[in-house]
Amino acid sequence: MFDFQGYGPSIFGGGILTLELALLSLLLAFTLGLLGALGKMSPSPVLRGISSFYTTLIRGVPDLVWMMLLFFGGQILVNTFFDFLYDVSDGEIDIFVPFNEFTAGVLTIGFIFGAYMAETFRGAIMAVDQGQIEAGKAYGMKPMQVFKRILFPQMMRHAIPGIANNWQVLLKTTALVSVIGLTDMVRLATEAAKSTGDPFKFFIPVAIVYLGISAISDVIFKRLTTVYSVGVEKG
Amino acid sequence: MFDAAIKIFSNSYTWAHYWEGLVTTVQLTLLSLLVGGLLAVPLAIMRTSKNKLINWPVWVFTYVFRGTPLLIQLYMIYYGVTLIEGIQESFWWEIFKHALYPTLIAFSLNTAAYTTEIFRGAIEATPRGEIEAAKAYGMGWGLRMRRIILPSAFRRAIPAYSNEVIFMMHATSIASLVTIIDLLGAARDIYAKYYAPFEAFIFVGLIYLCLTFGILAIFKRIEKKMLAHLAPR
Amino acid sequence: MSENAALVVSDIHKKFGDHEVLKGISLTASKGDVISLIGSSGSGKSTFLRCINLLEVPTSGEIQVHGENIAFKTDKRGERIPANSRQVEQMRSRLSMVFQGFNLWSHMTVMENIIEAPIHVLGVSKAEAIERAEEHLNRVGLYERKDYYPAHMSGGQQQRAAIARALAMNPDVMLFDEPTSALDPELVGEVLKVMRGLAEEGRTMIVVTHEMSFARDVSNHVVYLHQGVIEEQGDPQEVFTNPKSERMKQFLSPKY
Amino acid sequence: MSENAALVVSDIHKKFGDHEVLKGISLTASKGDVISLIGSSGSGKSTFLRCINLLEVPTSGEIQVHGENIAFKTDKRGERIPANSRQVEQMRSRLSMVFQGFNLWSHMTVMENIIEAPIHVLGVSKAEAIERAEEHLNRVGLYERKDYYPAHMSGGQQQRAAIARALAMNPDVMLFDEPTSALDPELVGEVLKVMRGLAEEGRTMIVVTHEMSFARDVSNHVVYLHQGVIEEQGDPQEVFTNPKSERMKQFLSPKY
Amino acid sequence: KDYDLIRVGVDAPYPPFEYKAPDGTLTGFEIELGNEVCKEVTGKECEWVIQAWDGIIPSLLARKYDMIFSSMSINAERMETVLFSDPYYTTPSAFFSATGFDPAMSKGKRVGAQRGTTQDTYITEFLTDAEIVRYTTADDMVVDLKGGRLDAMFVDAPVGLELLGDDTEVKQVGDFVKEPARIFGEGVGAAFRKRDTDLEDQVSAALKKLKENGTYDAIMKKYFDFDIKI
Ligand SMILES: Nc1ncnc2c1ncn2[C@@H]1O[C@H](COP(=O)(O)OP(=O)(O)OP(=O)(O)O)[C@@H](O)[C@H]1O
Ligand SMILES: Nc1ncnc2c1ncn2[C@@H]1O[C@H](COP(=O)(O)OP(=O)(O)OP(=O)(O)O)[C@@H](O)[C@H]1O
Ligand SMILES: NC(=[NH2+])NCCC[C@H](N)C(=O)O
Ligand SMILES: [Mg+2]
Ligand SMILES: [Mg+2]
Repeated sequence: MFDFQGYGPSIFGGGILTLELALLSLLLAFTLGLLGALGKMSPSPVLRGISSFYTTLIRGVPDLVWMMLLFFGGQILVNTFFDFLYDVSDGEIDIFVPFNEFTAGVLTIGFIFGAYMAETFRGAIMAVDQGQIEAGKAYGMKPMQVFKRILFPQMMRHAIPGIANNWQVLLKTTALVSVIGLTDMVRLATEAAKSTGDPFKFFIPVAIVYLGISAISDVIFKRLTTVYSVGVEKG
Repeated sequence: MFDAAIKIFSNSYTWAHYWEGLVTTVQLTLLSLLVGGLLAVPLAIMRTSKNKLINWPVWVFTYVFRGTPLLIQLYMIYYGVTLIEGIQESFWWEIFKHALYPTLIAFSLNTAAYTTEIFRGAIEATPRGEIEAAKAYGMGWGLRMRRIILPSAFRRAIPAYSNEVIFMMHATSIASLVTIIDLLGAARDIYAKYYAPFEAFIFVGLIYLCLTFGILAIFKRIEKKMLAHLAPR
Repeated sequence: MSENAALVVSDIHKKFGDHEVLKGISLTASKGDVISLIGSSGSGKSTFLRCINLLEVPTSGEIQVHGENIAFKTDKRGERIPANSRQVEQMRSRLSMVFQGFNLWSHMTVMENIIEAPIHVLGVSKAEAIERAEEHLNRVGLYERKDYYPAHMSGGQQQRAAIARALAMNPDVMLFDEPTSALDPELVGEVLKVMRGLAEEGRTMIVVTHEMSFARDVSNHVVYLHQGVIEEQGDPQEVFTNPKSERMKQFLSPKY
Repeated sequence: MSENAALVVSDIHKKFGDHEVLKGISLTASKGDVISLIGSSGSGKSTFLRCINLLEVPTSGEIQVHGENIAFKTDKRGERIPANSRQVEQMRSRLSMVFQGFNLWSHMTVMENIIEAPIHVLGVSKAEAIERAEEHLNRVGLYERKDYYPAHMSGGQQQRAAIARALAMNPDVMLFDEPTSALDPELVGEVLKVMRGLAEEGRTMIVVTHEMSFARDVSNHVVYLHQGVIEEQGDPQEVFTNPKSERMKQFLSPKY
Repeated sequence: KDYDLIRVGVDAPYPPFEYKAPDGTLTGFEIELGNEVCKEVTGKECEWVIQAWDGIIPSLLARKYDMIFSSMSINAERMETVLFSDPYYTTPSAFFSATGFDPAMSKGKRVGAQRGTTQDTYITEFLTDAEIVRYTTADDMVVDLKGGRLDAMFVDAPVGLELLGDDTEVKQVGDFVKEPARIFGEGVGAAFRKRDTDLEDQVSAALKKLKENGTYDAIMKKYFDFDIKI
């Protein structure tokens, strides 16, 4: 069971990469989700339009298609942008920004789950009592302060179940980056499985790692729920 | 950029290939949903059982299949079946030889796990009073399940299930990783042939988008019909 | 206990854990009886009614429907359960319950609700079930609503539909658990009117109710439950005008 | 309009869509004034109060706080909005509102609620904010509850905490929107007592209330609103004992 | 022009030309040779970028790397898009099968090739009635061939031999395939973006030098017991 024919350490490294990728994507998704939710609820029709476009478009197309599009096309886009800079600056600005698999992975996963997070956050924001926000305004807080000090902490309580859910799905989605060439643990396990001809020896441990991460996340989210439920549960 | 697009889309091979991919995607989606759905019904009923021996194995099944990436499940089944002792000599091999069947198995089991949990939630949400009324009118367990609990649970499950359908349709795109030419597989072929990522993937993305909207539209109609009893008047 | 008694319940006890809710209750309903069960909240009225058709299994005591005794046994965990679930189902099909919360099946129209049990429990043909259902719907004044879903009707209409559903079983005894207490005051009347009609037709009914006027004017027997025992019972005129027990007096006083 | 008026509101109109809720209301509050706004439900009292601190933007009319006029402009969609959000925020920090539903921030303890705005809006140091908060808590008799969350306190306690929160801004004018109407009758007294204390200290207050005794005994000016206009106003003793308008008479009659 | 680092695209595993050791490091004939080439040009080893074959040219064009060193056959079609160095080795292609497959009677047989390779082009054109299964990587194809899902695969001969290893059931069937040259070209070369002629010159020069000074032969001996030099 614990004989990985020499592949052990590199698969472990792949596990770390999986986690890094998942956490960075979560961060991006969180940010985009908040922006998306605020956009969807904004009084400006333009912002509303942009955010609805973003959420429907993302959710209508499979993750893997986005990943391939971004991975295969992303570099070209980045180049086009810097070529443009090169042209307008008469060659003054000559930069090449490599668009690697990791970036592509974080960007796609972040963008995709940002769209799902936006829905979660929108629901959570709507669940916050309007009076809480009015009280903030009535005491002279600036919109940003109202958001940071009142809306956000209260919204999080309603958002956590949704975030937890999205995180669990996101975590599993990271497996897809193996397809665009990122050496995460799935990629490494696949390579090992193919060259040794023993799929179960490598896939089962990897599956267990996923289950483990998700079990640990459950515990963490439970803790977070208590943190953000402060003042709500009966005491 | 436009020249490339014209070159790609004026070739009938492109269209034939995408069409073939579309058919495969639709086939994969429908078949796995069908099998998965059929499996999910008894599993969901077992999952709501108070008897631990019935409930627990189903819980393990759903936990494992929902807790690990579908990609790994697919690889395990796809590569794993060839290792089964003697399978290549048995008649099953004619079936498993083709990538389609292990893929279908993986997809069906996966959607069965998710659907089981959706149905379980819906079953548990059946108003207690309605079940009591059924008992009070002399309905036994089987009749109650068949006539009262399941019909009302299935309706309640429709909104959540529509998400699962879209999710599954999207998930079939990983079939392209085990040689199946579904929509994404077709896009990869076109991409490799013409070195044109944007044209190949954006086009296929649009097809997926249309499929998604199609599913949403169908479910909207289904909901209108099946959930009429919940709609406000 | 007369031979033509529709329902005989003897010495029912019911415990929830350590808490004994029913402490030996007996009751006989002959054909045509309308029995009102009254008592303050928590006295065990609902529990008693639910014991009658075995939605709760009594801890001890016997239940006899049309001369047939329900058989009990003890399961592995030492709990008393009915010995024969077929017998229970059959018995239940002869005792129709009308619930406080109506409990109409929400995914079926009124018509579907009414024909459901006759077809699938009694084995009546669909055509016949529909024909009879229409009668009952007319009876409760809901004919035009037959294709509505419960959620699209008022509480009073829902409760009348529930009564029609109960009638459709052509039951020997109808059990009502506070059929009007979930209704807005304006809607109570329409349901009570239907129930009074049933009583006049000679239906056997056991009614848990807080409507004292109904208990007094419509029923031929009133049972006052207090903390799980029958504190007083008898002819409504007598019991109401001349309650013997102190508790019953107290129970009646604030409302008059 | 006197120079030392804390608040001058002139000719406020407010429309929601086509529905004109306020039809030209003017009011001046000098330092130390306690003004009661009374009127039947829907007459526009809350709307008026919310217009004062711009939680609603009046369709027309001016608002002057300590001699400074709030500037308005018209946005792209033709709606009137404040020209300068800094000015609005500053003005709001000088008018403290106490809400009907308290609106204490539920994720903060009482203490945190009170020091929140002083620290983050007025820029007071945390130590100082806490020191002052303790004073105010003593003032409203809630010192021992300072580390409780709002959800763990009674309505009366919550409202007193809300008053302490308002006091902590050291406001020029305090606005109260039916501060007691969400409270159980037993709890109303403790809040009114605190408010009476504030009035006696010379706080400038504008109070929307249904408590006629408060309006009569505590305030020095009463304004009766009816369908968006000031139907009658003046000295409370006079207005209550000798209402001139028919409507006001009617409004007062059922309660006395 | 001076290059201080060359980023090189490669599709692995493609043993013995390029593959990963269990600890994750890249090795193989082309990796070693490529590193020597890079050292000649820049004084440093190459920076290897792994890229599946079907995206190997697009990624070169997108500047993810500046050179492909991955057994790419030099043929006319590719020359329209990329610039090739002088060829540095040549080997034929071959069919491999466990069931005695005959390319002349391929009707209904499942034949695998790596997507976008010359082998893919060949069977698409000549085995029209076979069921063609395209793979993203070569090792996937071998798994399916060994697993019995393919009746045959068509790859560069040394790769086929190497991938099958000591498997005794699967054997090469038929002769080596080198024709038509229109498809298979004349040997394998490094590929560049068309405008990078300078880099191409330097790499071709380096290859020439390595072939002459014995480095090439030393590396070749480690991996082959036959001559692939061109
Ligand atoms: N399933 C149960 N588990 C535990 N205790 C129960 C259960 N059902 C009822 N009880 C308890 O039994 C007692 C009697 O309840 P029951 O519902 O029969 O009263 P009731 O007379 O119908 O009152 P009401 O007029 O409020 O409906 C109550 O104290 C109740 O808490
Ligand atoms: N945001 C709004 N949009 C539309 N109409 C509104 C809005 N807020 C208030 N109104 C309407 O304005 C009118 C006055 O409301 P307001 O809340 O000011 O009355 P009030 O005098 O405070 O009554 P109450 O004593 O019930 O609190 C009502 O008819 C109400 O329906
Ligand atoms: N590293 C690889 N996978 N190389 C595949 C090369 C196959 C073949 N020689 C060609 O040029 O098409
Ligand atoms: Mg009851
Ligand atoms: Mg109001």
